[in-house]
Amino acid sequence: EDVTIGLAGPISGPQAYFGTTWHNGFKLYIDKLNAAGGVNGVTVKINQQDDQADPRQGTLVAQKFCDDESVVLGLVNFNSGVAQSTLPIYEDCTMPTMTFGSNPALTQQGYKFMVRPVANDFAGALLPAEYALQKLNAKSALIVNDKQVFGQGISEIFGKNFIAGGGKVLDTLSIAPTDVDFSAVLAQIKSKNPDVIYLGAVMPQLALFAKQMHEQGVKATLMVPDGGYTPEFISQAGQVNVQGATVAVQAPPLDATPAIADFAAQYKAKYGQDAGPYSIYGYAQAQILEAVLKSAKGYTREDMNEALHNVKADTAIGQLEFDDKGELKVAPSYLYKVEGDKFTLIGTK
Amino acid sequence: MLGILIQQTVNALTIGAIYALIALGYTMVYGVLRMINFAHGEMFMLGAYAAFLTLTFFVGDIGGAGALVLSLVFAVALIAVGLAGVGIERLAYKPLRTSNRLAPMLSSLGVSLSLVTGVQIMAGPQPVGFPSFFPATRIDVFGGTVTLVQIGILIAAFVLMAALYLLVNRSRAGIIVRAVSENRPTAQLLGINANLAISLVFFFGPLLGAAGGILYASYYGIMSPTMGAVVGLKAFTAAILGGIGSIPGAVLGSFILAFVEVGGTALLPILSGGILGTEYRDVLAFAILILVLLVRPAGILGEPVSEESIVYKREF
Amino acid sequence: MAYPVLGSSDDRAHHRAPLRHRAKIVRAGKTHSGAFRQMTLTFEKLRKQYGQHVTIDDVSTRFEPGLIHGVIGPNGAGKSTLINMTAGSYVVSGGKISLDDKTLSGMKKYQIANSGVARTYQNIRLFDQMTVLENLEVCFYPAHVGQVWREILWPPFAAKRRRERRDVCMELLAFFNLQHYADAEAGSLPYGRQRMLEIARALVMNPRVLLLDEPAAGLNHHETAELTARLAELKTPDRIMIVVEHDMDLVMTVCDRIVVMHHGKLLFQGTPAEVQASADVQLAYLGTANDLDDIKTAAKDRRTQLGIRARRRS
Amino acid sequence: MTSTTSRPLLKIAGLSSGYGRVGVLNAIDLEVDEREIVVILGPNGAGKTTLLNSISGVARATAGSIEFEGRDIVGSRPEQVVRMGLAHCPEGRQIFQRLTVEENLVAAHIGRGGKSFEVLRNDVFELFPILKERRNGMASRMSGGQQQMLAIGRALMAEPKLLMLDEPSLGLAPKIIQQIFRIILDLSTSGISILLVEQNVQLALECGDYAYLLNTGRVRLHGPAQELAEHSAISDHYLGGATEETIHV
Amino acid sequence: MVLLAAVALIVATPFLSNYYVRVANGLLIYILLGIGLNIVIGYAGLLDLGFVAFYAVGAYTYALLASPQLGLHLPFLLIVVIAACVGAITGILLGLPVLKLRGDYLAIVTLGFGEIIRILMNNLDWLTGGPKGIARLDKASIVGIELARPTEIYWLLIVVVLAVATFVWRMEKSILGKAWAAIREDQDAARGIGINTTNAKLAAFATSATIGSIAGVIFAASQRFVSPDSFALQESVLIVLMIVVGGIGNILGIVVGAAILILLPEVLREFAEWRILFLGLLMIVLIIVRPSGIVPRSFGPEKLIRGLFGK
Ligand SMILES: Nc1ncnc2c1ncn2[C@@H]1O[C@H](COP(=O)(O)OP(=O)(O)OP(=O)(O)O)[C@@H](O)[C@H]1O
Ligand SMILES: Nc1ncnc2c1ncn2[C@@H]1O[C@H](COP(=O)(O)OP(=O)(O)OP(=O)(O)O)[C@@H](O)[C@H]1O
Ligand SMILES: CC(C)C[C@H](N)C(=O)O
Ligand SMILES: [Mg+2]
Ligand SMILES: [Mg+2]
Repeated sequence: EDVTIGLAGPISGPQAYFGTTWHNGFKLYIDKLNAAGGVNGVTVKINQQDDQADPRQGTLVAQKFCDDESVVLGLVNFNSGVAQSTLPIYEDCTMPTMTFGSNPALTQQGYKFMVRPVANDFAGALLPAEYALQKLNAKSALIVNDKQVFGQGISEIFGKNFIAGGGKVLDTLSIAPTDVDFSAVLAQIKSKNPDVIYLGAVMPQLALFAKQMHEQGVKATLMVPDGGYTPEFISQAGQVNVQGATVAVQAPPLDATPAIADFAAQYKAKYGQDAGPYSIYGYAQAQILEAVLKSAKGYTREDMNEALHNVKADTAIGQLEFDDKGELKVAPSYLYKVEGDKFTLIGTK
Repeated sequence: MLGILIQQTVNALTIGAIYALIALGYTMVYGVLRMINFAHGEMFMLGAYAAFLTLTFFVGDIGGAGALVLSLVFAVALIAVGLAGVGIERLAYKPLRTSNRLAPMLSSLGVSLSLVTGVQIMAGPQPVGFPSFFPATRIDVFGGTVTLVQIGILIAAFVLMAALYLLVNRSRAGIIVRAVSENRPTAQLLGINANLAISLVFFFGPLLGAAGGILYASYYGIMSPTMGAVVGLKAFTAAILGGIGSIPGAVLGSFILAFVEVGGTALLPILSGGILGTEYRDVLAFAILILVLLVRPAGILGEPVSEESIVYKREF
Repeated sequence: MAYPVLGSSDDRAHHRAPLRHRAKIVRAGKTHSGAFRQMTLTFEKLRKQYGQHVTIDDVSTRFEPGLIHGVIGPNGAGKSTLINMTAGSYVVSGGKISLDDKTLSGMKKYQIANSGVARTYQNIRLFDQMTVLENLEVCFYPAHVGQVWREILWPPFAAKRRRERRDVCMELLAFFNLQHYADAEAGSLPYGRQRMLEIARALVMNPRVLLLDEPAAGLNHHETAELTARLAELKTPDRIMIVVEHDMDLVMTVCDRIVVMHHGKLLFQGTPAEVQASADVQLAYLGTANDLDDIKTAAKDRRTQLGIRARRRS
Repeated sequence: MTSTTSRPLLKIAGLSSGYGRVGVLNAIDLEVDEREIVVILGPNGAGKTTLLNSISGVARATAGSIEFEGRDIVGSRPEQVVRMGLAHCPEGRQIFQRLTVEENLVAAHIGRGGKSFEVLRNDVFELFPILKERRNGMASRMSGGQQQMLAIGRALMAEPKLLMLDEPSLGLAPKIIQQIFRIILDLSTSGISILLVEQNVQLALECGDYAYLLNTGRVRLHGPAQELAEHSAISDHYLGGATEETIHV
Repeated sequence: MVLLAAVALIVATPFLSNYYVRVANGLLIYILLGIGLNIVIGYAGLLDLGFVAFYAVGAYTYALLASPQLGLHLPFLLIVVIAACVGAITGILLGLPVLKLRGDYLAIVTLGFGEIIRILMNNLDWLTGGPKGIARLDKASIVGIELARPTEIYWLLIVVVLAVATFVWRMEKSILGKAWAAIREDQDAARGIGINTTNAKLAAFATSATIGSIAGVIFAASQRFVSPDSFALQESVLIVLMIVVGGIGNILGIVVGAAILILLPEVLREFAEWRILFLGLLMIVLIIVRPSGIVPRSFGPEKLIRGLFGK
């Protein structure tokens, strides 16, 4: 007997790296699982589809999974924007999903068939604000965002938290998601002289901004969200240009615990390259699936959903369980600082 | 204040110079074939990738390469992209010379799509860091910061543009290219090898684009398979703004666009009293484009088309 | 008088009845206002310049209805420019063009056309990829566009409209001996037929001013003769016809009055006989009998000098 | 000197040609001797332009041969034909409007006969002083007659042995037409052979040595120009009385 | 035969799985967009690269008038009418400034217009929700019949596409269509025969914008979520491509073009990036083999009908 899991994420296009490495983490554990004979004799099949980070493609994929009786659970949509369009479809066909989009709004629309196994952006933007106020003694912040769902959302939350903690937001500037030249914006920022800059955007803009910021002599501390948790952030910006920049991310360091270090080694052995920033989550999601299969009454979508909402899974990143909205009860979040060519953990929550 | 002004001027000049290198390619191709070459942005991208490839292939360690080796590497990359341009013209545009005007344009879209995905498949879709060849020296000028890279870009761009201007307007080859662009059958009757002239254009256009790509990649320290799309569109806008087909027009349009972008970022929030943020920069740029074209429908330096003197028949 | 039909010779009588029918249709549309009154086209101190370069310099003249006016003059004298200004293709730099009390200069090109001014072009400008018939049908646009919604939404009305247009156009095509080409693409016609079609297109809306820019250019003798005959037939008492032409045989045969342009100025105007007799015109444009003799002499001289006697080929 | 013994400069035999799949010319025989002015007459669409186009390689020959100075040039591309010394001055002038007068000449200089550009240009300027006067002006600003002179001058930049002129009098004022014919005579005197397509029958036959009458893609009539001028068939042909058989005069 | 097969396909589709119905819906929306844009490009000969703006206008009109965003919940049909009017007005607003421009200048200005609209949608957060877009749109319904499931939307689209295609086809055959053809062939000569080219072009822009806007309404009603991502420049380019690959100026051609460019990537879904490469190369080959489209302009619906019924 077997069950099929639908995987949807960006497999081609500019975000393909994130999508593939995330899915690879999942496959890594599933392969081990199947090799060991599955869970209670049930093996897991994978149906991987490309959503190109495009909502329209995402809905077609969603429909495809819905139509396919054998798919009982979805591991879907890296991007909040895509999840926004696909969740209603999954809801309609009672397909339980583990959604990766981190925008807080996703869990607030009353969906019964979704859980989010990662911290949402509330968590992702709280830690840096506290760190800036308490550890850096920052009085003023300047926010730059790329006017995308993720970038704008998370930077707004940072702003709120920063003000709530007694700081002052000097200005919010927007850039286009395709921009590579920030010199004009930086000249602007320089004249305002903020203590920290929060940049709500994704790679490669994070690296480009860091580089140009340093080159133009802007002294503020740069704080970026999870997209920056990748070695490229340091290599593309140039090591000297990113020293001291902070990155907030839901993922623990790859050497944080023996379990994670073990995962990292396995990943490298299997795929011949280092794990991506979200691979560990794919891995953990597979472990959640394992727990679900163990506790499920049957393998229908409804049964799986029930099990998913009540699961208590021991994973490489700790024990995970969901509240009634589908949000993680305890969502770990980590803050790193760039030191040399490494990310050093400086805080966690 | 003076510092910011100088800083922003330098920023605009740098961006403008890169746009100009690409816009020139659009304009040259348009001038000869009356065709918008949508794949031109990809020549820009190929330039960066070709340079990176030759560099890692021949030199291996990027850090230790001397100036001579570097120039050699660039020459190889530029020529390679130039030849690719010629090849693409032969394969994808030449068969369409006698068909409607939309056809080659859309064929170029196909080329663009293929090149981007081709590079994505071979080199990976994610952006790749690109080594900077200019020492990261900074010079302070009245409070503004100018990097050596910026100066390098400006010099390189102006030298290339001046060379192109002389080539087109002063040399026999240039006159021949212009003759072919105006009336290909007659040019052939007069003993001009039109294919050669067109190949020339498709060699130098992509070559300039590739030069822009290399400068761009080393300035920003990054390259990606999709880098040509945005910059290409900007440069194309600049070429239209200046009057497509006109070489000085392409340069002028590029600098105007760059100053509008930089100025828009710096001034929009101030001028609108905070209502319009920097996110409206592109709206401003397009609005200015539209306004200019309303006053001069053929662009700033484009030749106005008088109704009866040139028979302007169907476009496609 | 009855609505003037194309031509008056009796052997063309078979054209007549349907053309009356056409008149009704044209009147029913909104192209022309009121009755067919005779009107005069007037140029007053007309000027055209490009920058500093003056191409039409202070031209004043009148074109009377019922006559064919020839405009001749050396290349670059400004003949086409006159036509282009009258039809609204060029903006007038100074002076005024008026059709009776209506000032044409300053009006938009399509408004001028709808005031009853039709033209042909020195370089033929047909709608190449449309059929011959469509080239004519589309001229009904100004008259029929008002009811286009009805035409789109109510098929029987559309059919009626299409019939109306077709009848008139086929009539005109027959007049120019083009009826066999009705469904051919205009661009595929032989050159001479294209010229005729362009004139036919100018006639669909029954214009009161007909401007022809070198209608005989590129035509052979046979076609020129055909054209000459047609032009004469197109003459009606209330129509102003202006023909720019280099073919002197045609001009001298068909025109009632001739205007000679030179360097953008009016050099001379008068009847064909007066023009031919004018020494100024001969000097500037026609060339004298001596000139012709000179060439003949030169040709002879060359033959004797080179000693060429052409070899007969089998 | 009679040229009966001399080999013809251009010899066309049994030429059929057309555009794409459209056949236009049918079994054409035609010869041009050295220093001759050969005239081609014929109504519109007869195939005169196509004949010149076939010689210069624009239209594709489907049968027959074209020999220039004894070399078969069928299949050569236009730019190669010019380099052999066969210049084609196309119908409708076709000057480069957006180039200056002098640039038009530069574009046409292919350096065939070894004369430098300056020498050739000065020769052209001598023939057409108006071109010298307007050398730096835009070609589009010139009047029709001046443009025709430029077109001929441009063809001369290739130092041709044979110059093909396609309706040089088209759209020109009578007086200018006479000037153009004088120039043709002068060119011939200076040693260039000429193949002239004309609608202006009288003048053409007056100046030409030998003439061919084309209709619907075939040679219908040929003979020495002076004899042809008196032939009644000429006027018959021009008025459309098509004779099916080829007539020798 | 062909007709029977087509009808069979149309009737059979809703009985296939929902995935196919969704794919068909996507296809039909693109056909609708293609028919709309073709008026400007194929009939009037004006290269418009900003067509997606009208699509966005329609979609956002629905999103604003039938969602919690502004608390409005107007009936579907009323919104269609409103969107059609808004679309027409936007079309004229775009048309007015660009009428003087030709060819490539027109292309870049319309492109700029499309971008301006998209940037506005992305930044007027208070109205449009910014990049987050507007979610939880009402289910559409006409006289009590709900139109929300893929099959229901499918039938709605079939009806709309047939109606619009017939309308546009009759328009092309009318005197206005002839005038558009004349403008396409030679705009100055068209003026010379008395065509007010400004009005005729505005009519083209307005009709095309109206159709684009209606397509937007249906799109919004079927996705029940709108965001600026769906209205990127690439969409405009894709529609132009559909038209050219299929056959410029021909409604049948648009169907073929849409089928190739929308269905093929779907069929080749397994091949990830390779399918895009394949599509790019296929585009080049198709255009070289048939530069004016797979279906020639002359093979219009009337030929098809005549062919089918043997006359
Ligand atoms: N767009 C323009 N810019 C500058 N000069 C122009 C322009 N159009 C025409 N001209 C000039 O105006 C003059 C008159 O030209 P026009 O075409 O009216 O001559 P024409 O009498 O019709 O000659 P032809 O018999 O050769 O047709 C010419 O000297 C020409 O060079
Ligand atoms: N490019 C072309 N493609 C196809 N057919 C052509 C082409 N050019 C000319 N023809 C056809 O070839 C035939 C002969 O044309 P050609 O131009 O040689 O005649 P011509 O004698 O020069 O006439 P004219 O006096 O009008 O210049 C005509 O029927 C014409 O339609
Ligand atoms: C970091 C990202 C690229 C995506 C993010 N997880 C989202 O919700 O869209
Ligand atoms: Mg003229
Ligand atoms: Mg000819």
